[in-house]
Amino acid sequence: MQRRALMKAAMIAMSMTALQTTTALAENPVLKIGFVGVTSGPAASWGISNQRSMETRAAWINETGGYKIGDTTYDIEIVSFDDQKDPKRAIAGMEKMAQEGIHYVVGPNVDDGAAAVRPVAEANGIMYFPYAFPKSLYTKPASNAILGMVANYQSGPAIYKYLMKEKGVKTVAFIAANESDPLSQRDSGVAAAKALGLDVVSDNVTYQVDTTDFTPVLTPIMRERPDLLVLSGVSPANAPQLIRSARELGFQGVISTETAQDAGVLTEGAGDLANGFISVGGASTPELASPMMIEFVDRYTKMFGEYNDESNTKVYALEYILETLKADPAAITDVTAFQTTMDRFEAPNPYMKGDAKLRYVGMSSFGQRRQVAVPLVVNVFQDGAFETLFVAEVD
Amino acid sequence: MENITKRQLFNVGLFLFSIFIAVPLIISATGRWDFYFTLTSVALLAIASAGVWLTFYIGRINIGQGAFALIGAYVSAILVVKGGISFWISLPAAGIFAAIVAIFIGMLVLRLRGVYFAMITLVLTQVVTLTALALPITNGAKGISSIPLPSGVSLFGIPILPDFATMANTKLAFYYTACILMVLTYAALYRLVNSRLGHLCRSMQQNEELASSIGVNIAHIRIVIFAISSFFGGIGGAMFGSIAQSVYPSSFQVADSVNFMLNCFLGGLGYVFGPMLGTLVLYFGWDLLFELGKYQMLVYSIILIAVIRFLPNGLLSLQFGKGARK
Amino acid sequence: MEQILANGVYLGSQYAMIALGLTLIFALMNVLNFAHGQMYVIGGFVTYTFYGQLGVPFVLALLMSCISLAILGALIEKFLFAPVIKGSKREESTMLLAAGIAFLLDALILLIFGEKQRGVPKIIDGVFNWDFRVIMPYDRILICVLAILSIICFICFMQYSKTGRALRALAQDRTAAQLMGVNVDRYSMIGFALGAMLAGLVGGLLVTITGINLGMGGPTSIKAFMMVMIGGAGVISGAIAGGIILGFMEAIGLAVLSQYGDITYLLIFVSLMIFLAIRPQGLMGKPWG
Amino acid sequence: MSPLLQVKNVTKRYGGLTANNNISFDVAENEILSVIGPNGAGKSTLFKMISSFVPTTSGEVLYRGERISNNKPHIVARKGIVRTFQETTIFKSMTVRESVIVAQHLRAKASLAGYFWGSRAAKADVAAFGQYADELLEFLGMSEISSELASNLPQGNLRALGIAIGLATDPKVLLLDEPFAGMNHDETMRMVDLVRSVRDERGVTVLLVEHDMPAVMTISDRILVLNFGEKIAEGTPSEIQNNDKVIEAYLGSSDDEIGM
Repeated sequence: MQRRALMKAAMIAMSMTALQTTTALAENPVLKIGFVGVTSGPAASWGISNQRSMETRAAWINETGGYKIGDTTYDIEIVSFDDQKDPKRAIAGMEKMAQEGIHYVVGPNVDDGAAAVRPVAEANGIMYFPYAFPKSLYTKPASNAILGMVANYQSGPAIYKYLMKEKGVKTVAFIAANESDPLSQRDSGVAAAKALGLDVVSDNVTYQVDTTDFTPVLTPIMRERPDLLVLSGVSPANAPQLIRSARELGFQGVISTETAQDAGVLTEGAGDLANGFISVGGASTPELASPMMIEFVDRYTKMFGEYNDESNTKVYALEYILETLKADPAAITDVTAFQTTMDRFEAPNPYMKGDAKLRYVGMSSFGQRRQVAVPLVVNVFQDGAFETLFVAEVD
Repeated sequence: MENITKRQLFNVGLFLFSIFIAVPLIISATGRWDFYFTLTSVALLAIASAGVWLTFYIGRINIGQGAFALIGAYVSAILVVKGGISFWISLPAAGIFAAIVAIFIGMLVLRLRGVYFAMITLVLTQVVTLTALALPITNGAKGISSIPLPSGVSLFGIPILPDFATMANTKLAFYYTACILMVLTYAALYRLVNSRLGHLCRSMQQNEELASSIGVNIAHIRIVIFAISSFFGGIGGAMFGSIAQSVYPSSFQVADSVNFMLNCFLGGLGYVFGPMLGTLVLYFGWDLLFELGKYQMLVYSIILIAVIRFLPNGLLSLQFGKGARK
Repeated sequence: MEQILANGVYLGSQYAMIALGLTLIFALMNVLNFAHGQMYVIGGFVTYTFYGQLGVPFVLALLMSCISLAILGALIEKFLFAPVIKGSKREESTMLLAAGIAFLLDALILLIFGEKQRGVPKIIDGVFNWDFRVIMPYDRILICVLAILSIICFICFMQYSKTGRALRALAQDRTAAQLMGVNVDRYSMIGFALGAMLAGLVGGLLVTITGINLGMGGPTSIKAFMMVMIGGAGVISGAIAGGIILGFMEAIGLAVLSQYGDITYLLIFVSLMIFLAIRPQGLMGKPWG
Repeated sequence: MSPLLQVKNVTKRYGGLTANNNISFDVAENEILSVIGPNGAGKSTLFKMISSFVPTTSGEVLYRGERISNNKPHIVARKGIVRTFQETTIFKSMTVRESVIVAQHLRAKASLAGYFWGSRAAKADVAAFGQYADELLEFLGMSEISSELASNLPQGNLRALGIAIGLATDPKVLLLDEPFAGMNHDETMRMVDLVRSVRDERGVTVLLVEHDMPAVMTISDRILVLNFGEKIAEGTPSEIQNNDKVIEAYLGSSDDEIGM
């Protein structure tokens, strides 16, 4: 009887698998774009916002008749793999993408995953767009990774410079989670701040990712009374709590981070205390958002019930892939064609008002064009929403 | 215990045939090349899980194998990248280093039992991760990346092992390497369990007091077993580092330690080959459920719960029936 | 110094509550409940949904957390743990089940409550500031007091109620309790439900301060294990002591060791390991085979 | 001739509690010596100190003039002093024969590595172990149950298994912890014969802790009586039976039959 029950469970699982694979039949040929990232567990929100923006965009394209590359109109299918933030799984995910014949993958979301998939991606001719900052991923001899956002060592200096000029910030303190990504970001942030002549009063306070109370963590920093507190690589879950604790401890200065945040999360977690919090965002603030961006947010909200502001920075990777393919249809199966196209590619940025361009940058940081040019939009949180503080360009 | 029956011999032959010949054939026939990596992972994780199983065999719940896998991965990476040593030398070195660390830690913690031991090994995983983050030699948070592929080995001018970097298909090479290591590990494990050391382990697992009353130096055997267990962990970790060509403090973490333990439970603590099957089902199962998208985790966990609910003594208890075998 | 003390009391009280539920379940059934942290998270989300989203009064929302977790715990015990414990040759096998349940709850949390960090409006505004020597927001003080009250209630319940006494008898010696006429199956279920309820209660309380997200489950479990180990597994006083000690260790450790920067936590963990190696059964526990 | 085992001024305290106070006695080779006493007299603790399962607070135990107390149990076992257990301390999921084979650990000639590689010495050992196990089980009259799982054995057989495990180590001195507890008269008499034959045919010196007075009187060459951690008498069974102190001690606590 037990065996039968087990069999039954297995059967159900298998039939569910079968059901899932019968995706919508479309007349257009399908172009598959991959996503390898974390969509379960503690860091799920990073990957999920990523995956959902891709799915939203794909559904939108398919609904409006597909995407024309060369002479063919394609339906876009997003193939997602949950790597559970484990580099070993990320490799498996990249292998799976190769298996599916996919050449363009968004992700992984973290440093170790991005480094681990490199051999697979390069061996199988896959261009991938990690949200990880180590320069070794993008500088030669690495060839297939394209940084999908603005790195903190690019946005950090811009923010510090602005704050030095506008707010007279002179001293700065850094705090980071005791994990690879935030620590690396802190180190490069510290270097940038020092280069700008800021006085770094504290740079070695760290917290465990599972911290629930940040008061003891922040207390030693507060004694230094810095003008600026930088939350290096802070996860959206921790940011409101850090802000709240710092403010409750009587911190008066500016708090900033170089990662993307969600306004809703900040409102719920810190409320008014988060006013004045500076973070890097995409182009969804009313001052910048194009009609297309607004529609994107709309569709996303309809599809998943709630928008996530982290997606503002994550809307771009898929657009870049498609636009570049459009510019050179041969690149659909040939990544070397893609790589050569990257050097001269340019298209209008549909998500932003004005004449911003989509193009590949990174010459000054990586010595080759291995970064998407997204506008460096620095936002400030005010009463439940983000306002644009300033916009800068990355080269 | 000395006489291997014909049936066993046949089973072993069948097993070797399937992993070395049938699997590659099936993969090339179906074109599912991505399974190579998954199966390679299974083989390597099964090696580490074998170590955990061995500590279970002396009655200790070990949630610290991730620590030793990470140590192994770092030792190998550091030797290869900073020392310029061949990977094939760094591999056993990684295992031995992990074993030495295990001896020191074991002397301190092995008298703990039950959940206390489980807990302290869990903390150990965190300690090693944090140490890797803090030490300069491990490159801290930045990890070690761009590790070269295993180089060729030749003895007296005769090539024994090919240079992986020049290979067109490293997947297959890694698959074979991992499988060979796994077969060696389990052969050793089987021998060990069925030799006197294994019998002594069993006696300790069942009653440490009685074991010491018949003259078994339990403290000594515990350390030996823990060292062997960690050796396996180190080997598995080092090999993984070489495939990923990078090692980060997060390459093996608490979740991995827990998974190693779960592999053993799932396969069945009473069976030498339990951890291998457990690893295959747990790791491969996740991959197979990939199509389910956001329900992947849900279905995966439900199946896991169903298995343990109906087969509480592990998957292999199905084959042997209740109470059969040791 | 006063600040460290205050932080320690606050952290210790909430930790102790988390550890209590875990240790109760452990004492009763020798199950190391890996899913404890997930239960805590569910408790937080339930309170969030009722208080934060639907506008139900906080106390009622808290009650909903308790009830839903108690029911969940009872079901899990009855249909999963009890049969597995009966059928399994080695009682550690329940660890696999517990881990499976942790995965399942994680998946359910993600599907039902989403991936985002959630928080609720502050229940009381304002910060208590004693001349910058002790700074403590009022809501924290309230939660701390509530946590301490709950712990006292729980202890009284275990000491004086009939159920509590039966549970303690069960924890001490299963067979003896059975001989004394305690309905072992029933009380195991009640005990598990109670343990889960405690997790839900803390989740509900803390959502007002730290918010909640699905990632908090696993780490919370691990932290709870540590507290239980420090105090001694399966002993209620031990769990409370362990919680308070870990709370103070973090508060003091972070203050004293902050100059060592990145290795603060390394030092905390290493000292924990050394402590356990020297005192294997924790502060108050009995060695467990 | 010096005695085989000498217990010299041994004291054990647990916190403020004195379990054994300044106890001394000798055991001669090939003797059966019983330690008796009412519940809580400290008999078990004495046994644990002799077998080094617990350290002494003061005093020492000598074996052939060599100190064996405050040592590791396995080292004491190696010297030939082996204890059995009061409770049902057995290898639950091994068969009787397997248990006896494992217990021959000390007789092994090959190294552990030798067993792993299957060296000649190891193979010889394995054969010898099996042979000796069969022999021993035959001797103990346990041949029919040799392939039973230990956890399935009835209580009487469990004690015999305990003795078999102890004997398998080739001991010089066997410490039996309440070998007759919970047995009926017939079983007890069979066990008495068995213990005797162990001494007579295998030259093993036997030290036992027991409650069962008639059995002790039949089996022992000499008896040692403890009360409240103190030695109150020592002598032949007939001497003990007529000792006033002993009678008083037992009358004072006549109601307890089972216990430490």
